[in-house]
Amino acid sequence: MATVKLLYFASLRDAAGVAEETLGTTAADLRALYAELRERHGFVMPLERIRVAVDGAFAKLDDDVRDGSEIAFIPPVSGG
Amino acid sequence: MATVKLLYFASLRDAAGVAEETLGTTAADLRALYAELRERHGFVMPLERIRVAVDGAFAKLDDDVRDGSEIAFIPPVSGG
Amino acid sequence: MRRFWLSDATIDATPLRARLLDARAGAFASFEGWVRNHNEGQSVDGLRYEAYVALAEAEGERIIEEALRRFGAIDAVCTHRIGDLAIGDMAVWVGVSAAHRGMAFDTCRWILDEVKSRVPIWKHERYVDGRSDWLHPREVDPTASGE
Amino acid sequence: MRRFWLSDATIDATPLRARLLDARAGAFASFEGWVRNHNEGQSVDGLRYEAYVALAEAEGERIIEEALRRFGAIDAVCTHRIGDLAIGDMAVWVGVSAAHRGMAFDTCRWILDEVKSRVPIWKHERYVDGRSDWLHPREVDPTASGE
Repeated sequence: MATVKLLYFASLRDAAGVAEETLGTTAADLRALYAELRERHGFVMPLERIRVAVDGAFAKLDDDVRDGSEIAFIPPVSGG
Repeated sequence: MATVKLLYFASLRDAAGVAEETLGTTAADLRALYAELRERHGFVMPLERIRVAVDGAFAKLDDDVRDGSEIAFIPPVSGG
Repeated sequence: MRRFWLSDATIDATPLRARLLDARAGAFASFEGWVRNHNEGQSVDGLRYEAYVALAEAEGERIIEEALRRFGAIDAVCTHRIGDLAIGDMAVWVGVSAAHRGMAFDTCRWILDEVKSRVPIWKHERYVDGRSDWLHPREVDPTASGE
Repeated sequence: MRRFWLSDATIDATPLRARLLDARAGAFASFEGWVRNHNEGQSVDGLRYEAYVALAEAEGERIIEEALRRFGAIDAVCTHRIGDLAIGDMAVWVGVSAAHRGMAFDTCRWILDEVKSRVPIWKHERYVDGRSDWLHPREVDPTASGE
């Protein structure tokens, strides 16, 4: 069981209804964690369109969910 | 016999020693006129590197020398 | 000195350009993204940019360092707005100084393309008809997409 | 209103950019040529630009009209200095507003390349060692040559 802080942006924040939350999870990796969050918040954004960052740096979906980390699932960006 | 006004720029002006002059010429076309001016002023710039303008518009070296026209032989440009 | 940052107030290009003045530079290319009154066939009323600030600024710095190394330009700066913007407001500014013009243009364009595709900033458009939406582009096409 | 002209005094980009503001424009690309302190391995002290003014201004207008037609940008302006310039002075300014960034960059670069190759303006460089020379480039290579 890992306790993580989740950050939500743009349409994911609107769907979650919060900008951040702290959550206990048994997800094996970040991919599984996103699947869990899709259930929890009804996210429609498919995993293929998502990037992930851990503690302020881009990470891989295969990475473990580290206890105490800050995780952001990043929907397609539209700056510029 | 045509009387023309000649304008000189950049290295051609330095070589001619004047910015403009009026000249009587029997040259058949602008190409021949340039040959005449190379003799007259010792221009070293070969014809292949020269463009020509007549009365403020680019012209062709095959064009006739029109009486009363204003002619500029234009060495390679270097603006920008 | 940092070369990329997010700005929550109007961008003033004058001091940014001044930072890039350099006696070795023969070329300066700059780009501004402006909020335009339409996008993909819809009339736009205004928009909001939101960012994951810490990651956006780190990624922006990386892009500029990479660009300077790749193209050999002298220096570059980029800043991107966050918050509410009206039609005509500047959303992003990129400036590049270089010895030659090819380098300046290539670097400027590359930085802009990378910022658009990699930096976690999101645009929320408000339309004239009252609707509004987050933009999550399907795919970034650097030759065709708008600013 | 003319879109290309020669200027015998310092170029101020601010009013030129302001002319191009347009609610339909999402992109603004601009380029400045600066006098740099070296050229082709020689230390440059300063320079002078001379032009065949009437033909240069007519040809410059033609280039901008052609560019707008070719790339579909909204508007463009270019001005080029004549007279004496010091290191760091602006020699040329090109600005383009367009719906999208690709158009803005392409138009800006094309105008600059055409001005360099077609407009009767000549550069007379003074070198630190006291010599000076007219520049009559052998061949214009838009990807490699300096400003």
